[in-house]
Amino acid sequence: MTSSPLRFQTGGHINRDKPIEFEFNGKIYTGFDGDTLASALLANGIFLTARSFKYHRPRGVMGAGVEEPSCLVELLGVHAAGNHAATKVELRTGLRAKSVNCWPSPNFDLLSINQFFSRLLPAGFYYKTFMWPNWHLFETSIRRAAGLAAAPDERIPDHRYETRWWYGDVIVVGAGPCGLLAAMMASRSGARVMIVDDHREAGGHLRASRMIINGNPALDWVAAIVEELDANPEVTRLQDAIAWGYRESNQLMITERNPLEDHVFQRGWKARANRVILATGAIERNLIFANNDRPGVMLASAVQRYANEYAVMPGRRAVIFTNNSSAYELAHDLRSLGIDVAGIVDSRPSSAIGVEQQGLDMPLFAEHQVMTAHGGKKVQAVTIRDKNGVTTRLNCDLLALSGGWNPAVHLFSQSRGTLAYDADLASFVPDKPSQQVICVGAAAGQMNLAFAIVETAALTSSCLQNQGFTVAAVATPELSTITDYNIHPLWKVDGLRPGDKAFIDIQNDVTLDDIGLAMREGFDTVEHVKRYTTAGMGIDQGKIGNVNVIGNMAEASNKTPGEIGTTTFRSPFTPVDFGSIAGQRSGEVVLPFRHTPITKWNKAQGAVMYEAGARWQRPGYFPVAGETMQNAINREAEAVRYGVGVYDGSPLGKFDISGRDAAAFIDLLYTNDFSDLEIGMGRYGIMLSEDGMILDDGVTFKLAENHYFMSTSTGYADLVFRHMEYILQVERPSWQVWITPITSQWCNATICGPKARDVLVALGTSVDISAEAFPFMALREGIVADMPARICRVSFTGEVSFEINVWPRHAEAMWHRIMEAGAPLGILPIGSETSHVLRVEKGFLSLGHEVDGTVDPFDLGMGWIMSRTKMHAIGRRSVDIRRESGKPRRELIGLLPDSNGELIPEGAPITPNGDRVASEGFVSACVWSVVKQRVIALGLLLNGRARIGQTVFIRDREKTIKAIVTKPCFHDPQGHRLRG
Amino acid sequence: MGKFSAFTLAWNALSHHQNWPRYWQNVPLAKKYDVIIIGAGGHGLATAHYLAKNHDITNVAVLEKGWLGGGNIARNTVTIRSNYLRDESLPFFVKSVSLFEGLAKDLNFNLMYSKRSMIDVIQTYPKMREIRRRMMNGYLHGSSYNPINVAELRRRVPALTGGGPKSRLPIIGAMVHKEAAVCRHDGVAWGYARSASRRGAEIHQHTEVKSLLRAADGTIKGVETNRGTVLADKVAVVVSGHTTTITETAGLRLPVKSFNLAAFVSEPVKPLVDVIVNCPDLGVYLNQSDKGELVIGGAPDPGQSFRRDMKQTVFEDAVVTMLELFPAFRRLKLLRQWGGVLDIAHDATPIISQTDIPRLFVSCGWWGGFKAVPAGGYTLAHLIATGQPHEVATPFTLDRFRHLDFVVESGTTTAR
Amino acid sequence: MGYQISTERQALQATFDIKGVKAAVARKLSPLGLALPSDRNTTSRSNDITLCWIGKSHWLLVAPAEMETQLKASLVPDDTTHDCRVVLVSDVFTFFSITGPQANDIMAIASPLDTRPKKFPENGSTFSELFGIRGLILRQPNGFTIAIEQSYADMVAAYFRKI
Amino acid sequence: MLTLPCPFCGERDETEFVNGGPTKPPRPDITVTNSEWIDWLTVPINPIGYVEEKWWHAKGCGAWFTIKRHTVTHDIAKLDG
Ligand SMILES: Cc1cc2nc3c(=O)[nH]c(=O)nc-3n(C[C@H](O)[C@H](O)[C@H](O)COP(=O)(O)OP(=O)(O)OC[C@H]3O[C@@H](n4cnc5c(N)ncnc54)[C@H](O)[C@@H]3O)c2cc1C
Ligand SMILES: NC(=O)c1ccc[n+]([C@@H]2O[C@H](COP(=O)([O-])OP(=O)(O)OC[C@H]3O[C@@H](n4cnc5c(N)ncnc54)[C@H](O)[C@@H]3O)[C@@H](O)[C@H]2O)c1
Ligand SMILES: Cc1cc2nc3c(=O)[nH]c(=O)nc-3n(C[C@H](O)[C@H](O)[C@H](O)COP(=O)(O)O)c2cc1C
Ligand SMILES: [Zn+2]
Repeated sequence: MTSSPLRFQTGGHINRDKPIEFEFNGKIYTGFDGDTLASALLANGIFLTARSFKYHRPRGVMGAGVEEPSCLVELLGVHAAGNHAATKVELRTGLRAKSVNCWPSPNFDLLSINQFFSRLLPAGFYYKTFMWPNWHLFETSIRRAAGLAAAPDERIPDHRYETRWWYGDVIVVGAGPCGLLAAMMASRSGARVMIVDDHREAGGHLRASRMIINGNPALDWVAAIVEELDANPEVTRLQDAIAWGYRESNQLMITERNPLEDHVFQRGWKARANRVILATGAIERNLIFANNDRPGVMLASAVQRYANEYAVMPGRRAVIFTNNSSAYELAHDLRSLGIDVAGIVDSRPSSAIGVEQQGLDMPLFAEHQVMTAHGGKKVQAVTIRDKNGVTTRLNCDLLALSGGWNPAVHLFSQSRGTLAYDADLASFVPDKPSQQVICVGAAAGQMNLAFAIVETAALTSSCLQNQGFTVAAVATPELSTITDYNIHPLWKVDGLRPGDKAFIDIQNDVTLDDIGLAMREGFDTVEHVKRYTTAGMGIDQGKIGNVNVIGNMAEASNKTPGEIGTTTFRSPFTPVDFGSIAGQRSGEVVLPFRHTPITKWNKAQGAVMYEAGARWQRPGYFPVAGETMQNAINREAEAVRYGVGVYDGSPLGKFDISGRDAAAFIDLLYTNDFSDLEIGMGRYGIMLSEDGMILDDGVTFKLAENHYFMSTSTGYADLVFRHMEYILQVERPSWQVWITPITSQWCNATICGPKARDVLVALGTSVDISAEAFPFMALREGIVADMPARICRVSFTGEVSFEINVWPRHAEAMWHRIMEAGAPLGILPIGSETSHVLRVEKGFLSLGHEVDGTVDPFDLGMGWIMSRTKMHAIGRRSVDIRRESGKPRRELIGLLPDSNGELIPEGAPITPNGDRVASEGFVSACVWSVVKQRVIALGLLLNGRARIGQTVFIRDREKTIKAIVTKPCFHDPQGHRLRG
Repeated sequence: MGKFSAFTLAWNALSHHQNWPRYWQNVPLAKKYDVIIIGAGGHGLATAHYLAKNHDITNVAVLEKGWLGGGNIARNTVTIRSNYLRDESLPFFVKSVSLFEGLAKDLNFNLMYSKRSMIDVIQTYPKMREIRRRMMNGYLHGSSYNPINVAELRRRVPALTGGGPKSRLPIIGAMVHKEAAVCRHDGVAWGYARSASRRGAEIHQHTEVKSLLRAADGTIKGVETNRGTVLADKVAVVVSGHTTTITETAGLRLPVKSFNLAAFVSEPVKPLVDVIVNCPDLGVYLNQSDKGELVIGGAPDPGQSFRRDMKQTVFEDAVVTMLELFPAFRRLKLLRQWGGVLDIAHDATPIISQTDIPRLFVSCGWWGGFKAVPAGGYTLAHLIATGQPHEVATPFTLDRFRHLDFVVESGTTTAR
Repeated sequence: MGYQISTERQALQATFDIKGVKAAVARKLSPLGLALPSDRNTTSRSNDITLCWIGKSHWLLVAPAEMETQLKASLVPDDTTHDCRVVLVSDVFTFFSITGPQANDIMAIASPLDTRPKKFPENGSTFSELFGIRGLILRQPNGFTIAIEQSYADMVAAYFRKI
Repeated sequence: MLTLPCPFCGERDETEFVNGGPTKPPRPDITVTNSEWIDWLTVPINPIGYVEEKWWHAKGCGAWFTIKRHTVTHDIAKLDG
């Protein structure tokens, strides 16, 4: 399979020394390095490459770049992925691909039967039927028929995608003649420059042309600029990279497809520059006539690119159909390549056709239009028609179309620049910018390269000067002759009949009839037409078709295309891998996690680890071999109640707060008074949000006058920090208070249980730890186990507790010493599940359980914490307003469920009489109590405090469980034990 | 010959579909109506339909500044569900879901309503607890929500290959909400518009309300538009993100802020996921449309916004979190992204209410309000017609702010 | 591992968080021979001590661990009687060095900080985002030194092994 | 992605910041009426145009600062005074 029937022996920019074998639809073919899949297929004479979306009509390659509407392939093997335009798939060793959306093959596709029902399938037909008995019945088969390629199912390792930030002075998008010139000027001026281009090599449309610049092939001129750019370390040149998004603050999102480093598969760039120069060129559009989708019907610019860049001739006898002069360049090229041209069909009046035809000895059909293309799986002939309706048939196997050029305004429009309709160009062009961006070349609507270059030089120069760069004049290159563009828009050919398959959106199988139907049914704005017909919603986003939709709507409604307007240009400019957006962000880079110095030890003990909020992971419980979770929890809880346990409390949020106004600040934050707190003592406090809901709780110690040590719950530490800084910097800027987060400066091992003090004695400490000298809620600094420590007597378990805070550098040693000292006393490490049991027995509240964003301290029976003298405390006013309404509230209560020892799911509603009606409360926590030897629960219940002693009904779906309402404390209500 | 059926479709095929009537009529704008509805989005159009159908009120004009159905109804991720948390919200959303089920027949319009279930993927215990609470509370109100194990989850969503035991956040369980559905969003707007128009309501596109007009006694009198003054006995503001822009012209300030919420679609691929997958711990959700593209949503932008755009930071977070659970999607391609302007009330709960200005009504705060379109229209029509809030909508009146008595139905589930 | 860099987790450094009124801070530090950095987000150095100006009234002093006791004695943390105060935070941070010809590439991947010399000079030091979390970035001759909260250190170390 | 002007650090990428919502009038003291308090608490400014709002340089220097940002263009304007 070495002979490629349609490849020229010479010419093109492919590397003939490097043949590449590839597979398409199960067969092996050969192409060359430098080919795209599309050019290689054409070279091998493969025209029928796809089936259309809805009608399953035979389709082939139409374009040569991102505009390709029709030849979509699915890649197989290592790089498996669906829906790639074959025109953007580079030929690489091992490439395997197949057509999408046809079965078993494009040649024999079973669903092609849809073509015969096409009359029943106009735009929006599905809204009118499939209603009986219901849509879901039809959905499965319809979904299977839709969807194009299969989804990728193989994984690319995470690290193969990467994203990075880039900052510079200028970003140029497009490395065609205008982009290169702009980049060269910027580079010479000393700016830091990035130039991004979507093709494998620079040159833009010059690569597809036979243009002569300064007497040499245009690519020599390109090569010289590229060399100069590459020599400047301040220039980053990205090829095979698509700038797909234009964001705020002049930032471009770019996906580089094959970076040079082989450890990176794709790289996303988030590049930001003071100025962006868009030199994105223009995209050719097609023409609307019957069967304009047959394989062998192609854009003129694509034919030119295949011929000149890839040395492939996609036909032996061509017809060119155009409404402007640009396609004559193709005619000249075909002439010099010796290709037979059956005729140029030019819809413009003869008088409008000028010098472009000189030197072409081929039939010119001025003021003619192509009516229809003939042939099934390949075009065989066209019928053309003059203005009087006289028709002629021209045999051909290639039909090259130029319906005019649309400046590639996508990025400009994404940057929120406005567009204007230019009647001379019959297209939309950039109008007013809204960011620091300029457009040059064809992207700016300048279709004459000689002018474009001069303009680009001038615009670039002033753009650079505005930023303070000095710009040297550049020599304007001398170009071989160029003709004027001179378009006469032709939105559709004359004489089309209803039912003709004249496609306006090739990819989504939208015909001109569909547009007409939509408008007749009242969908008369372009946005409605788009959504009703799906025109422009395919993978190509209507790059060649959208302006034709607008033109036809304008014609049908006697408006100008400018009055119809465009749909919104959205990112991405062309589809990009999600992988290139996420880059290396996966696993811990998405969800970072935090370790305490004890984490390793905990894991080694077999702890079951839980996410504990704020990215910490904490042990839930420590099962020993063969033990159930409940047994482990019971064992740990009993250790605390009757012996001693220890837990790693390091993740608790901790803040050092000091300064002249620190006391006033603490008073503003908490609802209760702190002003009478003695040095060395702490107090439990509740912080409210300004809405009057509980934000956080914790203990704050007074270390010295205006110096506090505050602890917060683990999960809310960041939020509390933000809240405090906000109050200080925004509400009280004149106050002098300094806050330093010191969560990670202190690790804490909390020793708790009746034997806690014995452990401390065994450890050895410089602090007098007797209950008299070191009362509950006090803080002492001293030496413990030969290490400096800060000991706090707080208790979240209801037992005597010593929180031993040490610096992390000592934490592991301290932990081991504690375990050693505690061993004779039976000390056990305990997890968060056990702490939960212990706090429920005591009725201590937990954020996320009892506190669900709707409760205030009164609801929790903590009215005592709402100081009467501090009405200005944050959240206080809102609580009072809410309570003034007198609406009954849900109040914290205890529950003794009649559940035969089974735990009740937390969150279970309590309903009146256990009926299946709206709830009157819920179970916030439910545990097996080791002190009560039964199931106990906490809950919030409407008017709960008044209902103590009554029976209520918990409803877990079908099941109803009776429970007796109690006070929300099941153990040592007087708190003797924790003070002991 | 306006009725839609397989038969009329075939009949019209004979004439190459040249004879279908308009979906909605173009009529001149009158000077006065009984009711003006500002905003031809889902809620506005549904209100017009139910005013006519349930209350025989047809002298109604729906005024739309752009093209009908071009607001958020054109932009949402089409999740319909009722698995809310609070007793206040559940009856409303259960009602809405049940109206959706019969809607295609009610409107004689195929909305491609597909009751395909939603599966919530749970990765942390606090979320598990919250989600179980939803399960048990939902049961009381007839909204089903049932646990499945991880193996069953993977069987039902084979594409979900991430979240394994060794991953950063292993999946610990999942919940199925059977009533959840998706449906063709534009179809809902067009179906309601067609039905309202056939029942006599007028829809005026490209008619922007510039300000509200009040009579000397302070009551509402009509509106000023770019096409002149239009009077009405009653006016309802149903304009999602632009609510405050309009109400402030009458000096009425509301506890809502406007945000941009964005969504994006992948390239279309063959059937891959046939349920709605919601990942509340990671903050991303997705479903696959009938055309094959994955429709994916994440969080709203930080900060107020009247853009309809995509903020890169928020978008990236949605992508990376999606890839945590669906790592194979790295090679799937992004096709298009867009946004919409939503308003979120201070307590994150919707507002359907009479206002301080007599006979001026608002329906706003719908940041997950596609699912609510039928019940929102139904209950707003009830309120306009009877002056009383409908029983399932009583928690949603502005009265709750007088006592800061919030409902707090926050987006504890990511899916809108 | 495709990039030419080497990363190293460093031993504990004596670190002090300093907040307060500028003049008071200057007075407090002058016995150490340290002048306040003149530009925001830059450092000043004296002997082995580096002082980073990282916020409006906020500095971070970093020195070798051996100096901790001596520095504690002269800086008197917890003394709040003046218009500034010092908190010992040595254990809060873990430092890493990233050096080698491609250190810039790693920073471009890890952080949105614009590290062009005109934006982030030789003596630059600032807090920014690093691998999604908050971190301090300092330039050093052959690359960068970064500091992140100690509890994230294992995660960052593991991450470095991956790239 | 935006860049935001931190008064201390200068222009930084938005990922370093946390949004703190629109600026409210100063926190009223306890003498205001309930309805004044409720308005202050729940009714924000919500303009199409420039909104004055708070941002926190959470991953940077920790400053809370105020900017005027356009809610459509995201342009940032100089604060008056
Ligand atoms: C990205 C995204 C995803 C979402 N996902 C979901 C989801 O999965 N599930 C869900 O339930 N909800 C979802 N929502 C929310 C849902 O789309 C909205 O809550 C709902 O559509 C809002 O109601 P609406 O349809 O009436 O609003 P809109 O469609 O926005 O209607 C308001 C109309 O008012 C018009 N208008 C505005 N100002 C004026 C004026 N001055 N004069 C005249 N007309 C005016 C607008 O042009 C618009 O047409 C999502 C929203 C977004 C943006
Ligand atoms: N055949 C024609 O008539 C024709 C067609 C196009 C241009 N031109 C001439 O070329 C002159 C200008 O050339 P030019 O330099 O403006 O355009 P160009 O088409 O030569 O180059 C544009 C380059 O930008 C690339 N590009 C576009 N969007 C991109 C994106 N988002 N990301 C990355 N790369 C992207 C394209 O792939 C192309 O390589 C015009 O004045 C016109 O005379 C002529
Ligand atoms: C559920 C849903 C599915 C969509 N699918 C597609 C699609 O397949 N192709 C496409 O181009 N756009 C798709 N869109 C996006 C629309 O093209 C459009 O972006 C969106 O309605 C917002 O409008 P705007 O971009 O004109 O502002 C979809 C939108 C929604 C809400
Ligand atoms: Zn800053």
